[in-house]
Amino acid sequence: MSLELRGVHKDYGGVEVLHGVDLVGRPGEVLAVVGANGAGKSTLIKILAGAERMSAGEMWLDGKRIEPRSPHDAHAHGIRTVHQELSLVPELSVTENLLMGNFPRRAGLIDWAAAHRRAAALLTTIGFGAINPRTVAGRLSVARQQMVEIAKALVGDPRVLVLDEPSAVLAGSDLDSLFALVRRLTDRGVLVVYVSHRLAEVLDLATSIVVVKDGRVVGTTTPAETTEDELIRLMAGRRLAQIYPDRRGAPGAPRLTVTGLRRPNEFRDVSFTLHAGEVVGLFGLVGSGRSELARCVFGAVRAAAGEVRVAGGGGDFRSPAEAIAAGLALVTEDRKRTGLVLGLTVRDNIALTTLRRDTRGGLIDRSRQRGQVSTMVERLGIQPARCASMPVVQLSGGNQQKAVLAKWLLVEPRVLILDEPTRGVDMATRVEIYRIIDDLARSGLSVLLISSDLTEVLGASDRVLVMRQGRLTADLPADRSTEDEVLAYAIEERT
Amino acid sequence: MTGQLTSTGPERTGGGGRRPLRLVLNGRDRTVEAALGTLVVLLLVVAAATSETFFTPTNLTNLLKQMVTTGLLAFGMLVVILTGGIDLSVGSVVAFAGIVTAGLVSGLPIPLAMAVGIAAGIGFGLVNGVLVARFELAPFVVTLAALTTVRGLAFVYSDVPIAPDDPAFFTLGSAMVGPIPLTTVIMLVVFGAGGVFLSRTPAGRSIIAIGGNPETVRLAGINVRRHVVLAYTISGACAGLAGVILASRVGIAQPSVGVAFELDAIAACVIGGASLAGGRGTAKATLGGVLVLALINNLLNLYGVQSFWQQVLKGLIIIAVILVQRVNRVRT
Amino acid sequence: MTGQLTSTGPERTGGGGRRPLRLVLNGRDRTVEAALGTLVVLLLVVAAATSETFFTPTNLTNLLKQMVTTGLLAFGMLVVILTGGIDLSVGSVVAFAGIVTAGLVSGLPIPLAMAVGIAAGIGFGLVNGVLVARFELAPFVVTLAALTTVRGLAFVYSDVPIAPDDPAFFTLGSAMVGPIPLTTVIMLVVFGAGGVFLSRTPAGRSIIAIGGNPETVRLAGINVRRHVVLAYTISGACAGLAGVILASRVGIAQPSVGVAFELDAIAACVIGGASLAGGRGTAKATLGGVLVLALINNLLNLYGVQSFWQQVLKGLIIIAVILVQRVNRVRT
Amino acid sequence: DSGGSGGSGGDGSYTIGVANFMLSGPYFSGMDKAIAAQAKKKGNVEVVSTDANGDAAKLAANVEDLLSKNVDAVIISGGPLESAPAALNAIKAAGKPVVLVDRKFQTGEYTSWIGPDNKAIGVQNGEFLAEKLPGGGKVAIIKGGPADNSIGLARTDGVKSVLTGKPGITLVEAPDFGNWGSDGGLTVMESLLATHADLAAVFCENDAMCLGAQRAIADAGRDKQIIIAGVDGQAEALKAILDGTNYLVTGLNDADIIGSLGLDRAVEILGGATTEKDTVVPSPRVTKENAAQYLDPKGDF
Ligand SMILES: Nc1ncnc2c1ncn2[C@@H]1O[C@H](COP(=O)(O)OP(=O)(O)OP(=O)(O)O)[C@@H](O)[C@H]1O
Ligand SMILES: Nc1ncnc2c1ncn2[C@@H]1O[C@H](COP(=O)(O)OP(=O)(O)OP(=O)(O)O)[C@@H](O)[C@H]1O
Ligand SMILES: O[C@@H]1[C@H](O)[C@H](O)CO[C@H]1O
Ligand SMILES: [Mg+2]
Ligand SMILES: [Mg+2]
Repeated sequence: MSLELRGVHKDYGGVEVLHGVDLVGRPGEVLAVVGANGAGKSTLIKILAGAERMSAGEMWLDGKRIEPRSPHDAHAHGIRTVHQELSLVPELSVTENLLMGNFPRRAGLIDWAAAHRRAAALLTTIGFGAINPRTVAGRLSVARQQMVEIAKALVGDPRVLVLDEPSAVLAGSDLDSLFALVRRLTDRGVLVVYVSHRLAEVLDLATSIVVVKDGRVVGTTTPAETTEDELIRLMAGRRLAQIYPDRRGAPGAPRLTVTGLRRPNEFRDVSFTLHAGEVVGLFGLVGSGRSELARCVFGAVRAAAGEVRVAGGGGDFRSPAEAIAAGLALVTEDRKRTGLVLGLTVRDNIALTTLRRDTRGGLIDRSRQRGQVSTMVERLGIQPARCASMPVVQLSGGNQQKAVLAKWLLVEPRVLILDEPTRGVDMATRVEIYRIIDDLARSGLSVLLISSDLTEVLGASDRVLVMRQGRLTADLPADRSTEDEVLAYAIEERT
Repeated sequence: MTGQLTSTGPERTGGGGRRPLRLVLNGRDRTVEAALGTLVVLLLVVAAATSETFFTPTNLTNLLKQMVTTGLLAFGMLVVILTGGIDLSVGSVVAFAGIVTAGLVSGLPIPLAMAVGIAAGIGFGLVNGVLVARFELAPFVVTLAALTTVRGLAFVYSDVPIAPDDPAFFTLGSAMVGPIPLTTVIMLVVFGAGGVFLSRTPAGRSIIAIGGNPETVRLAGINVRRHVVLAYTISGACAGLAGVILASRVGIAQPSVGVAFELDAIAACVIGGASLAGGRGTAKATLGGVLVLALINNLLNLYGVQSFWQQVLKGLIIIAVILVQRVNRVRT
Repeated sequence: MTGQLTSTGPERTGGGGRRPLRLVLNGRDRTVEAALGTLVVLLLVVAAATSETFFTPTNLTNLLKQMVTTGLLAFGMLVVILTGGIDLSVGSVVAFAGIVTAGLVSGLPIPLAMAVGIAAGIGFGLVNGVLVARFELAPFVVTLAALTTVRGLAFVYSDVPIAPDDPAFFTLGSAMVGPIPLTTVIMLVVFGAGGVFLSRTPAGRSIIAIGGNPETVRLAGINVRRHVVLAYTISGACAGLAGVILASRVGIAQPSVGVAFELDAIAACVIGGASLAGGRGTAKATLGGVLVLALINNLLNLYGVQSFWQQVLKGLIIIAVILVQRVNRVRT
Repeated sequence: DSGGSGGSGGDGSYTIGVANFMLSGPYFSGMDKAIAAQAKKKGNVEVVSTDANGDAAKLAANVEDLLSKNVDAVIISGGPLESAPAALNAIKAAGKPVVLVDRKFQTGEYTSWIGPDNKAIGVQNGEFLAEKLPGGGKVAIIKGGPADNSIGLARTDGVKSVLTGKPGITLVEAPDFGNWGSDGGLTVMESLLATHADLAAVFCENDAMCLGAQRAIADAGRDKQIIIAGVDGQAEALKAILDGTNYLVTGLNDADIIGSLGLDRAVEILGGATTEKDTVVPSPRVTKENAAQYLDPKGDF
C-alpha cells in the first residue's frame, strides 16, 4: 500500500506554490512533512485529499495511478484526511458527525440508539472514550473537536491517514492518546502522513521525514539521521543560532493586578500580578480555563467577582474597547473565529484596531494606514511581502497568525496577552515571535503568554503560572523549574 | 433518559455573568420546545379566561382550519431554512397552483387536476433548487425573482378568478374527519411524516447538516446539491398543496391570492426556534410556532381589535415572543 | 496602480479546472463593477437601438425620477446588508413617513413637517437596530415584525390618504436642477456621501468588518452594537427620506404605499454584487444595481410588454443578471 | 413599439393611454380589457395600457411615459387610489384630456368621470335586506380594506343609513378586513360565525368577498339561515344568485360597462363634443329575477 507523488505542481491563478514535489510513503510508516509557514504543506495535503487538484504531476497508490477529483474520490481509495481547520457540523451530535452518511438503519429509518452505541464503541477503541457521543459537537472544546475529527477519519478503516497539524490544539493526556493512536494504526499497516511544526514530536513519532521549502522537497531523512537543529536549518535555509532569547533583568513596577477573579464554571479565585518588562507564562491543560481568564481580563466577558487593575489606567473593563484604552491587547487563540475578518484584505485586518487613530478630519488617512501596515508586514516578515491588498484567507496559517499579531502591535499596548500565539507557526517564525516578545518586554511591556507548549512556556517566560481546573495552582520561576514540575501542578489529582 | 445539562458557549456579548442552562437531548434542544409549550398553554389559558367564544366548537374548528395554509408553507419553509436558505416564492406558488387546478377541473378529474397543481409547485421548487444548488445563486434573490415570475404566470394563466362548478371541488377544503377538518389532518400528517423525515432519515439529517456546514457534508460523500434541490422541491410541493387546498376551501381560485404568505411561514419557523442561518429547527417546534401565530390572530379577532391595531399588536407580539425565546435559549 | 490578479478560493465543487480571474484593487472587487458597467452600457445600447422613445428627454427624466425611491432604499439596505442583516420594514416606513409629513403640513412649515417624517424613519431604524444589536434578535424577524407594526401605525395615523393643499408641498418632488430632477440629485448625493462613508470613515469600515466577523471586530475594541444600530438607523433615515420624497412627488400620501418596496431594494443590492451574508458590497455597484432595475422596468414599459408578462420577464431577467454576475465573480 | 407619434389628425383616429393603478384584481383587469375591446370596436382608436402595480409614484411615471409617447388622451383607472395630483398635473400641463373611470379622485382637475354611486348601491342593498328581514335580525358587514376607504365606506354607509334604527336589526362590523378577495371574505366570515351565532345576513363591500363568505357559511351549515348581499355583479356572484342560493342580491357595478363608456367619453371629448363632466352609471339591483340579463358568459368581469 505505498503512496507516491511524482513531480506535483500546483498553481493558484498563475502563482505556482508547489514546484514538482516527489514523495513516497509505505504501509505502517509515519511519514512526517515539515516546513516553514507557507512552504506548501497544506496545499500538498489538499491534493492528497482530493480537495485541490494538481496542475501537473502524478499520484500512485499501490502501483496504480489515481487522480482523486474530490474528497469523496480520495475516501474511495482509502485516503482520509484531517485538515488543519476544524470542519465538524457544530449543531449536530458527535455521533452524527462521526457516522454522517453511514447511519445504522432499521426499517429504513435511522436507529439512533444503535448509532450512539456504535459511536461510543468507536471512540473507546481509539482511546477517546472520554467523549460523550451524544454531546453537540459545537459545545466541545477545540481539543475535543479535534479528537472527534480524527475519530471521524477512522470510520471507514482508511489505508492512508493524513493529519495536518493534529497536535496544534492538543496537550497533556490528549496528546498522549493521539500518539498512541498513531502507533496502533501503523501497527495495523496504515500509512500516516503527519504534518507538524513540533519537531520534537516529529522526531519521536516519524519513521521518515520530508522537509518542504518554498514548494520543493529540500530533504528526506529519518529521525535517526537528523536532529532538530538540522531540520530547522533545512526548513529555514539557515541555522537558528538560539531559539529563546537571553534572560532579561529584574522586572519593574506592578502593571496588571488581578485579584480574586471568578466566573462560574470557568475559573475562580484567580489572583496574579504582571510587572513592567516581565514575560509571564500561563500553562495548563486544554480546558483548564486559561482562555476564558484572558477574555475576562480583557473585558470581553464580565467577571462574577474579583478585580482587574492596570497601573495608571483603570480596570474592571466592561468592554474590549475599555481594556484597549487602558493599554491592553489580546491575541486570541482562534484566529479564524476571533482574530481575523476573513473576507477582508490583510491591510483592513491589520488596520482594524487603529481606525480612529488613523482618521484625519473625519476621513481615514489611507497613506498613513498603508505605511503602518507595510511596516508591520516587514517587521514580522509576513509572506508574501506584497500581501497588503490580498484577502487574508489566502495567507498560509502561520502568516495569518502573524497578521493578527501585527494588528495588536499597532495599538502599542502596555500589557500584551498572547493566547497560544505560536500555534501553527513554524520554528523560524516562532523564534522571531520570541524575539519580538523579548524586545517588547525589554522596552517595558508586560506580557502574559498563554501556551500549551511546556518548552515554550519555560523558555520564553520569566515566571510560569499554572492553571488547573479553573484555579491557579503554582507560580514558578521559569529558570529554576523543570517541565515535570510544571506538569505536575497542571495535571488533575486523582482521588 | 440520557440528557445532559451543558453550559452555554462563550457569551458573545459582555452581558452579566448568568448563563442559562439548556437541555439537549439527542441533539434536540428541549428548552425551545418547553418554552414554546409554555407559551401555547399560556395563550390558551388567557384565551379561555378572557373570551367566552374561544372554547366553542366553531371557534376551535376555525382555529384548526386557519392554521393549514401557514402550517403547510411553514413546514416547507423549515426544510429550506434548515439548509441555510429561504423560499420567498411560496405565496406566488400558492396562487399558481390554485388557479391552475381550478382551471383544469373542467377538463380533468378533480384529483388529477389537484395533482397537476401540486406538480406545478414541485416544478417551481425544483427550478429554485437547481438555481440555488447548481448555479450557487443566493436563495433570497432566486426565490425573490421566482416570487415575481410565478405571480406573473398565475395572472397570465388567468387574470380573473376561476370558480369550478363541480361541488366536489370543495370536498377537500370542507370535509371533516370527526371534529377535525380534513385539511388540518393533512397538515398534521405532513408535520408528522416531515418530523420523521427530518429526524430519522438520512436525507433529512443531511439537509440539517448542510445548514450547519455544507463542506463537511460534501466531504462525507453526500450529494449536497441534490439535497438542497430536494429541500426547495419539498417547499414547492407544500406550497402547491397549500394552494390547492386554499382554492378548494374558498371555492374560488384567485391569481392574486397569497401575497406576503411567506412572511407568516418564516415567522412561524423562527418562533419555533429555527435559525435562519440553517442547521437548527424541528418540525414539532415549527408546528408550535404556527399554533402561536394562529392563536394570536384568533384572539385579536375575538377581542374585536380593529384591523390596523391588529397589525400593530401582531408585530409587537412577535417581537415579545422571540425575545422570550431568546432569554430561554442560547446562541451557538 | 497596484492591482493584482488572484485566483478564486478553493472551488467548492469538483468541477473542471477553469477558474475565472478576478481583479482586486485596493480590496475592491473591480470585476463586479466592470460586469455591471458592461451590463448598463449593453442595456442602454439595446434601448437606443430598439426604441425611438428611449433617448427622448422626457423618457430619460422619467428614468431618473423612477430610480429615486428604490435608490434611496437600496443605499440604506446596503448598509444593513453589509452588517449581515436585512431591513424588511423599509416599505412600511416609507408609508409612515409620507403620511405623517402630509398630515403635519397643515400645521407646520413644510420643511419642518418633512424633517419630522425623516425623523420618524430614524426612530423606527433605531428601534430595529436596538432589537437586533442589544437583544440579539434575528434581523429578518425584527424587521418583519416592524413591517407589520409600522404599516399598522401608518393606518392608525390616517386610514385615508392625505393630500396637502399647499402646492409648495410638491416642490421637492417636482423641481428640476437643470435637466435633472431634484430628487435624483438628492439620491446621487446620498450615494456619493454614502460611498465616502463606507470606504473612508472608521464607522463605515467598521460596519463592513462587522459583516465579516462581529466577534473579531468587538475584540478589536470597536463597539459593534453601536455600529449595528447606526446601520439600521441609516436605513430608517433613507426610508423616511424616500417616503417624504414619494409623497411630495405623488402629491398625496397614502398609508398603503410601499408594499414590497424592500424586495426591489434588496434586489438592487444583490445585482450590485452585495453579499447577503454581509461584509461585501459597495455604494457605487449598488447604484449600478438600481440603474439596471430601472432600465429593465423602463424598457419593458417602452416595448409595451403587457403587465403580467412584465412581471414574468422581470424575475427571469434578475436571475439572468445574477447568473452573469456569478460567472464573473467568486465566492470567498 | 406603439408610440402614437401622430396625435389627433383630422381623420378621427386617436391613441389613448390607459393608466391602471393596479391590474391584479378581476374588477380592474376587466375594466382594462373592456376599454381595449371598445377601442377595437371603434376601429380607429389605439390603446396603450400601463400598470402601476399598486405604486402611486409609478402611476405618475406611467402617465408621464404615456405623455411622452404623445397620446391624445389618458384614461385613469385609479382602483383603490384616492387621488393622483402629480399625474393629473402632468396631464394638465400637457394640455390633454383625462377621463377617470370607476374612481373619482378627491382632489385635482380632471375632464370627465364615469363611475358608480357607491352610497346609492349601499342604500339599495340596505333596503333589500330590510325587506328580507321584516322581523329584524343581525346583519354582519365585511369591509374590503383601508385605502379603498371612500368607495367601501360609501357602500357601508349606504347600508347603515337604511338599517340603523330599523326595529330588530342589529349591525356588526368585522374587526378585520377581507382585502377585497374571496380568501379574505372566507376567513373574516369564519370569525364572524364563531363570534355571532345568530347572524341573519351579511353584506360585503364587493362580490369577491361575498363569494368567500358564502363558502364559510355553507361549511358551517348555516346557508339556510344567512342571506348574502354584495356589490359589483362579478360573474360567479351572478351565477350564485341565479342558482337560487342564499346569495340573494348584488348592486351592479359593471367594469365592462364603465370601461367601454369611459373610452367612448374620451373619444367624444377628442372629437370636440361637449359632454357631461360627471356621469353616474346606474347600478341596478340584481336578484334572481334579472340576473340572467347581466350574466355575460363572454364578459371579462
Ligand atoms: N487559495 C489560495 N490562493 C492563492 N494562494 C494560496 C491559496 N492557498 C494557499 N496559497 C498560498 O500557497 C502557499 C502555500 O500555502 P500552504 O497553506 O500550503 O502552506 P503551509 O505549508 O501549510 O503553511 P502553514 O504552516 O502556515 O500552514 C502560501 O504562499 C499561500 O499564501
Ligand atoms: N467539553 C466541554 N463541555 C463543557 N464545557 C467545557 C468543555 N470544554 C471546556 N469547557 C469549559 O470551558 C472552560 C474554558 O475552556 P478552554 O478550552 O477555553 O480552556 P483553556 O485553558 O483556554 O484551553 P485551551 O488550551 O483550549 O485554550 C473550561 O474551564 C471548561 O469549564
Ligand atoms: O369599485 C371597485 C370594485 O367594487 C372592486 O371590487 C374593488 O375596487 C373598487 O374600486
Ligand atoms: Mg498549513
Ligand atoms: Mg484556550
